[in-house]
Order: sequence, then C-alpha cells, then structure tokens
Amino acid sequence: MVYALCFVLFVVGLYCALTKKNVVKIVIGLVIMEYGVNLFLVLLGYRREGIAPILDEKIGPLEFLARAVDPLPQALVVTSIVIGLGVTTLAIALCIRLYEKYGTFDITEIRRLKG
Amino acid sequence: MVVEIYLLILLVFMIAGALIAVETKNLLSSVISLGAIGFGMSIAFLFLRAPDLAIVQIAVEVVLLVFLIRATIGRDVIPAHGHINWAGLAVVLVLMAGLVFFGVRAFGSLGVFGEPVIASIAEAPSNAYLAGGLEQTGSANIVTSVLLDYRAYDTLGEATVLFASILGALAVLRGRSWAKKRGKEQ
Amino acid sequence: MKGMTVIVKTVTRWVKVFIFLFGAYIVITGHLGPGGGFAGGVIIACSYILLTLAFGKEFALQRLKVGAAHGLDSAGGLIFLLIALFGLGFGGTFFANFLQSRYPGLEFHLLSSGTIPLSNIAVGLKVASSLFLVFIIFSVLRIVVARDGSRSMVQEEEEE
Amino acid sequence: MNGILFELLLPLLIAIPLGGAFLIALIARKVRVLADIFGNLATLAILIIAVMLFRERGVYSIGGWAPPLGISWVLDGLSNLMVVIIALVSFTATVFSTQYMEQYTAKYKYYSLFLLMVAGMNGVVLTGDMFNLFVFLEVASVASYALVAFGGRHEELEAAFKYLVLASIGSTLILFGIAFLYGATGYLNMGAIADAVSGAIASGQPSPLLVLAAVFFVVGFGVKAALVPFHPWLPDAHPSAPAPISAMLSGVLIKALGIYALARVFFNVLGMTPLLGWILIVVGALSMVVGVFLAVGQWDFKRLLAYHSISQMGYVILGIGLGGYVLAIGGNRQAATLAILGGVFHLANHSVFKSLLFLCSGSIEYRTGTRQLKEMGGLLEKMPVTRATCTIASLSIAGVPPFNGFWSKLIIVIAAFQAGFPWLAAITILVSFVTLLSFIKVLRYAFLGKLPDALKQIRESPALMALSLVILAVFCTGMGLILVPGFRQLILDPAVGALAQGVEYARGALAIAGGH
Repeated sequence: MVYALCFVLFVVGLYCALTKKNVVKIVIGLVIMEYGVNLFLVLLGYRREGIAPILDEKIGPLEFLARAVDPLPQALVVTSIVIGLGVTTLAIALCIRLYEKYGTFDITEIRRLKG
Repeated sequence: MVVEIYLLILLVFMIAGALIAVETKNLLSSVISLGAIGFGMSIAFLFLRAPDLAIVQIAVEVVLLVFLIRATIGRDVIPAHGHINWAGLAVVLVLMAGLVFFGVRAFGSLGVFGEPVIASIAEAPSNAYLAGGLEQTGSANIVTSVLLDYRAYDTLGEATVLFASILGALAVLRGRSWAKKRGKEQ
Repeated sequence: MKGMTVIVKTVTRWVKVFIFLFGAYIVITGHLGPGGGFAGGVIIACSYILLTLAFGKEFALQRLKVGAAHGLDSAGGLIFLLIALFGLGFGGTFFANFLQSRYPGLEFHLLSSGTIPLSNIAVGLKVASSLFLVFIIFSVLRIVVARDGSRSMVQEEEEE
Repeated sequence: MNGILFELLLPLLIAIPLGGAFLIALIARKVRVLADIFGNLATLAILIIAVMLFRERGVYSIGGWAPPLGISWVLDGLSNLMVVIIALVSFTATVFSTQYMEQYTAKYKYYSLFLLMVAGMNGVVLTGDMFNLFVFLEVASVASYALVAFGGRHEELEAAFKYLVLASIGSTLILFGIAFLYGATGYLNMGAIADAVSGAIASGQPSPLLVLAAVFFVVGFGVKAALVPFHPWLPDAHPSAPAPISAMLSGVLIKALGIYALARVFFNVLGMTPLLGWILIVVGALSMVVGVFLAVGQWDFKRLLAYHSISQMGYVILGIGLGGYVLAIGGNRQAATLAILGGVFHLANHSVFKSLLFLCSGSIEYRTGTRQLKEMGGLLEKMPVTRATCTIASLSIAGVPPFNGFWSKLIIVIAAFQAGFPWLAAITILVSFVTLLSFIKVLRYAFLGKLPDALKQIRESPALMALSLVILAVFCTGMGLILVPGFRQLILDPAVGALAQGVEYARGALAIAGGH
C-alpha cells in the first residue's frame, strides 16, 4: 500500500512532465518524479521498529545489526538527491535563458525547430 | 504499524500537493506546493529512520525553492488559451493507468512493508556494512561510512554531477556566447 | 535588490553566524552523527543566500567574490580527487582509506575514521561554494526588455 | 592477481579527465591557451592509457573493498573496445576544437565540460555496479545538456531543454529500475545481481518486479540511445551542439550511455530472453527504417546526419538483438556470435565515420557559415581535405566496399541469413541503399555544382582541424583490416565473448570474492 502510493506520486510527476505546456511546470514534474524514486528507495530499506543506522556507545553491535534500517538505500538517496539538485539547477538556468530568448514559458510558442 | 499509518497520511498529503502543483494556474503556487511536498518528504524520512536524508532533503529543498522562485517570480502566468491535444492526453493517461496497474501488481512480490530485503538475505552487503562498518571504517554513522568509504567513488561521481551542472548553468547563462570577430548573432 | 527591512536585517545579523556554524558542525561531525558534507555544505550556502537576500548582493559579494567561489568550487572537487589518488599512492587502490588502516583513531571521537572527515570537508567546501555561486549568478541576472520588444540578458558582473 | 599496469593505470582513466576538468576550471579561466593545452593533453593521455590497457582484463575493487561490498571496475573485451573508441573520438574532437571553438567565448568551460563528459562515459563503460552506472550516466548526460546549449541561440536552448527533459525522464526510469533490482535481490553489484536473478529464474517464475525493471531499462536506455519511439530529442540536440560536440554525441555518447549500457544490462545482468531479443530486433529494424526515411528529406547537413545516426543505431541494436534472440532460444550459436560481432563492429565503425562526418560538417560551417546543403556547392577545389575525408566517410556509412561500414553491414546481413531471418537481411540491404542515395545527394550538393558568389573567398580549414579529419579518415579506410584473423581475435572476439557469455559474467565479476 505504501509502495503503491509512492508509485502514484512518481506517476503524477511523469504525467506533469509529459503533458504540461509550461517549461517550469515540466521541471516541477521532473522534481516530483525524482521524489517518488527517492522515497521508494528509502521505503525499501525500512525495518519495522527500526532504528537509524547510526551507532552510539549504548547499543550493542548484535542488537544494532538486528534492528537498524538498511543504510545502503539511504546512501544512494543522498547521492540521488544531490544529482537531482544539479539537474534541476541546470534546467532552471535553461528556463531563464529560454524566457530571455522567447519571452514566454509556454512551450507551444518555443518551437523554432521543426519535427 | 503506527509508522505505516503516519506514512500513508503523509503520502496522501504529498500526492494532493503534487496534484495542486501540477494543475494550478499560478506558477508561484505551483512552486510553493512543490516545497510542501519536499517538506513532506523530509518528515517521511524522519519516520523512516533516515535523519541524514531528512537534513539533506530539507536543506536542498530550501535552496531549490529559492532558485525556482527567483526563476519564476514576475514572469508570465500561463496563457489560458491554446487548445488541448486530446489524443495525446488520452495516450498519456492510458499509459499512466497501465503503469500504475502493472506497478501495483509487481509490488505484491516485494514482500511486506517493514521487512527489508536485507532481513532475508544474510550475505547482502548492507548486513556487512551494519556489522563491520564501525570497525572497518571507524565511522559511527554507517550511512557516512557507506557514502565516503565503501562507495566513495559514487560520491565522487555525485560531486562531479553537481560541478558539471553548476558549470553548465554558468555556461548557459553567460552574457555573450560568440566571439566578436565572427559574431553571427549577438 | 538593496536588501529588506530593518527587522529582517537585524535578525539575519544574529542568525547568520549560527547557521554558518551549524553547517560547519554538520560537515565536521558527519562521521559521528547524522549529516555530512552535502547537508552541511548546503546549509553553509544557505547562510550566504540569507545574507544576500537580506542585505543585497553587494554585501555578500564583499565577503565572497564570484571568482573566489569559482575557485573554491573547483578546488573542493580537486581535493576530493586527490584524496582518492593518495589512496592509490599510499593504500594501493583508488579511494583506499589509507589513514584509517594506519591511524585508526578512537571510535566515536572527532579524529577517527581516516579520510572520511577530510572527504566530508572537501565535499562541504565544494557544495557550499558552488550553490552560492549559482545563486549569485541567478540574482545578478536581469532580463531587459528594450523599447522595440527585443530582450537581452544583462549580467551586472561580467566575468569573462 | 592483476598486473601492476592494470592497478596503476585503470584509475587514471577516470582521474585524468576529472582532474583535468577541475584544473581547467581552476587555473585556465584567464588564459585561453592553457585550456587548449590541458584539454588536448588529457585526451591524448587517455588515448595512450586506453591502448596500453588494451590487453588487460580483470576486476578492480575500488577502495580495496571486494566486489559485492564496494564498487568495482570490470575490464573485459567490450569495455576495452569502448574505452579505446571513446578515447580516439575525444582526442580527435579536442584537436578539432582548438581552432573551431575560437568562435565561442568561455573556452575553458567548454573544455571542462568536455572532459567531464569523457569521464562520465569512461565511468559508464568501466563500472561493474548498477548504481554507479547511473551516477556516471548522469555525469555524462549533465555535461552534454550544457554543451548542447553552449552556443546560447534560440534553437540550441530549445533543443537542450527538450533533450534535458526526455533524458532526465529516462534517467529517473533507470534509477527506478535499479531500485526494483535492489528490492528484488539486495545487491547492486552487476555480477551478484546476475547470480541472484538467474537463481530466481531457475527456481520458477521470475518475479514481476524484474519484468517491470526490464521495461524501465528498455525505455530509459532507449531514450539515451535514441531508439525509434524515444528518438525525438536527437535530431534537435545533435545538430544544435558545436560540431566537435555533435561528433562526440553521435559518435560515442549515445553508444556508451545507450547501447553499451543496454547490452550490458540485458546480456550480462538480467540475462537475455527470447521476448527481449524480439523487442530489440523490432526496435532496431524500426529505427533503421524510420531514421533513414526521415533523413532523405533533410536539407540541413547536420540534421540529416543526426537522422542517419538513428538509422545506424538501428543496425547495431538489430545485430545485438538478433544475436541475443538466437542465444536465448538456444539456436545456432555461430550465427548468434556472428550477429553480435556485426553489431559491435558496426558500433565501432559508426563512431569513427559519424564523428568524421560531423567534423566535416563543422569544417564546412566554419568556413562557409551555413549548414544548408542548398547554399553550398562547388566546394570541390576550395576545400580538398574536407572533400576527400567527407567522401570517404560518406562511402563508409553507405556501405561501399573497401571502407569499414561495408564489412560490418555485410556481417549483419550474413548473420541474418544464417539465423533464418532473410527478411531482416532484405531490410538491411534496402536501408543501406537508401543511405547511399542520401549521401550521393550530400556530395552532389556540397562539393559539385556551381560555387555561390558569396563563397568565392573561402579556404581550406585550419591545419589542426584538417589533421583531425585526416586521422579519422585513415581509421575509416583501415578498419576493415580488423577482420583479418589475427586482429579479429585480438580486438573483436573478446568484445563479442563478453556479451555472448551471458550471465556467466558473474563468475568474472565476482572473481575476487572467491567464487561467491
């Protein structure tokens, strides 16, 4: 159920990126898609009654092994969030430049290339 | 179980936010709804026992919102006219419906939420990280030890993506693109 | 953009140091608790962005020039790569944590886990300077619409 | 275990382009010539290292963590071939750039982004880890988005935005696919995933999760490789970039990020199935036909070349997919390896002649200032080097005998007959014929005919640009020799073997882990 809703979030983003006419909306769609994937990865690693994968002196190693949530997806998601930030920054820069050139964010008017 | 219920509520909230962000006419409200989804993500990460991610997400979200607002503020509102391409929309909607249908069916084989794959596969790398991370890398935060020791090469790649995108943004936004002597445009 | 009201400026004057210090703390203790180079770097960048928003870009640019931010950005990446190459030189493989195997340090203390804190600092430096840089570029950008409707882009600080 | 050469040089394939990019951004901002020197030295160094490593094979565990635990580089025949191709094309492109890019400002940013793109591609073809594949795919993609928009004109920005949106959707789908694989197996290492997946298939029905992952990978890598239903970004993005970048994008980027990754994932990680083989065959044939017929009507030289890229990628996918299909149904193994050989060989050939063609178009544009074939004409005497190299490349892509394109197309046709698909062979020959017609048009309009008055004053392109054209033309002419028995065993057979071994890949990739 949780997975399914997360997938729905992803699909909403995909819908936005594929159908919207405004370049900023398209970028927002890309960001929502990326949120969906990130959340899915972290959901994969969750353990019921889990604890964060950070050791301190109070907890024993065996208990930690049995109870900590999966650290690997979390590390992957840190990477993926930052990659998403990078791509979005570049996309925003392109949007600003497109606005400067065409005077609009509307993609139906940004259409000099054929086909 | 409680966590699952909280998460479901949060997810419904986030999907609603996403729908508002997608459908609203005003760009600024759209960007702000995106911010709401991002903060929802951050809270979800806290529920999922991922404090590192919650910090990264909230910080990145702030920066992203500042950038997006700078890009959109004072710029145009979506033109109301313009016909909708119904055929294209129908194709996309059918595609989405199919995707959701198959996706949800496939998730049946993921196992119950709350029982990660590492619980059933003893030799998965994650178990090795949890068991030996402190001893092998000396870092108490296992996520950091994965990020900067076991998989440090990924982190190099990620820093490089950020570098490339910032350099790319600077290159895209430079004032004059063509050298003067052959100036074709500008 | 000459800055915001007195209230915002006063609050910013008090808060900026704490945000900066909090970011630095998160970078340096990334191997002990939650956080790390990325989170900390973004927070440090946020402190500069707050300064820019509250006092105007001239004020922030006095503290960190565009050229310097550019240099720090590249330097952060270069330091991270050098750590990896030192691993190749001293530890035998690319990205070997050569310090941890020689000087293990005391667990749960600041000086432990070899190259991890160093990498965190490099990454933090890189992220902070690059995000500040791109924010400044976004904010010095003006799109000027001329009388005849043609548009052009003006950067107040041309760096070429 | 591995030779000292391997241990020391392999990391440099990543470290040199990355370090070069950071250094150029750090110190070459004020002095243009430093950027030229560093850029060319870096690509030259990569080329030398790639050739030195050519016969090395092995697994390199980064940071000393044995494969399933850390990230590993896996150097096998296919990776070797890809690394050499990338190095060759990027070296000629940087040599070309030293003079061509004088037209633009901010040359250091160009070189820095160029090297980041090279680093990303090297990372993709070397890695043995799924998530790492994604990360370096993004490094190369992000650099290429920015480079497409480098000129900053209307069309370039529009093309770059379109490219960015479609390719980012592709990347996100790939990441989702990787998440599915992780959820199903608990590993990220390609070898370990291959082990787990083949185990799951052997023990009964494969998980629907894997099917969904396969669908996402087909779409994601299909976007990156511009296969036909996902191709609309390519004919905009490739012509809009500066000429050396067009050469890199068409010559190696779509291959490293699209075809290589697709082949690696489907042959070595998920394992080939008859259905997947069919999908690749259909997509390949469709790309061939649609690409070439869209190309015929084009008058913009670079746009025409871009459509031909789609068509030629179809050949590669057709060859590889045919081989995979025959292998999966357990058919004639000899025909299967021959088909894969044709595909891989055509991949290598295409990267040489297509980059040559794009550099030629850049050379013409540099002197005449136009890309429209109708505005050219009579360049025969004015630009002899460009004319000669462009003719060689055109004959290669059209599959005229002594040049390299002929041999790889011939192999694909023979393999199609042997595997019992004569209609595929017929399509291949037909498409090749249309390609020939299209390039006769190019030669006719660009080099023959009357010289327009506006172009009376033009000269041959500067020496370094001509030099890079000549280097690639030599390869175009000589690459048919690779099929001579001794060379074939050295160069092509290991690459084919790497794919044809299927999920046996896991044995090699996990070798250090003690047979896992």
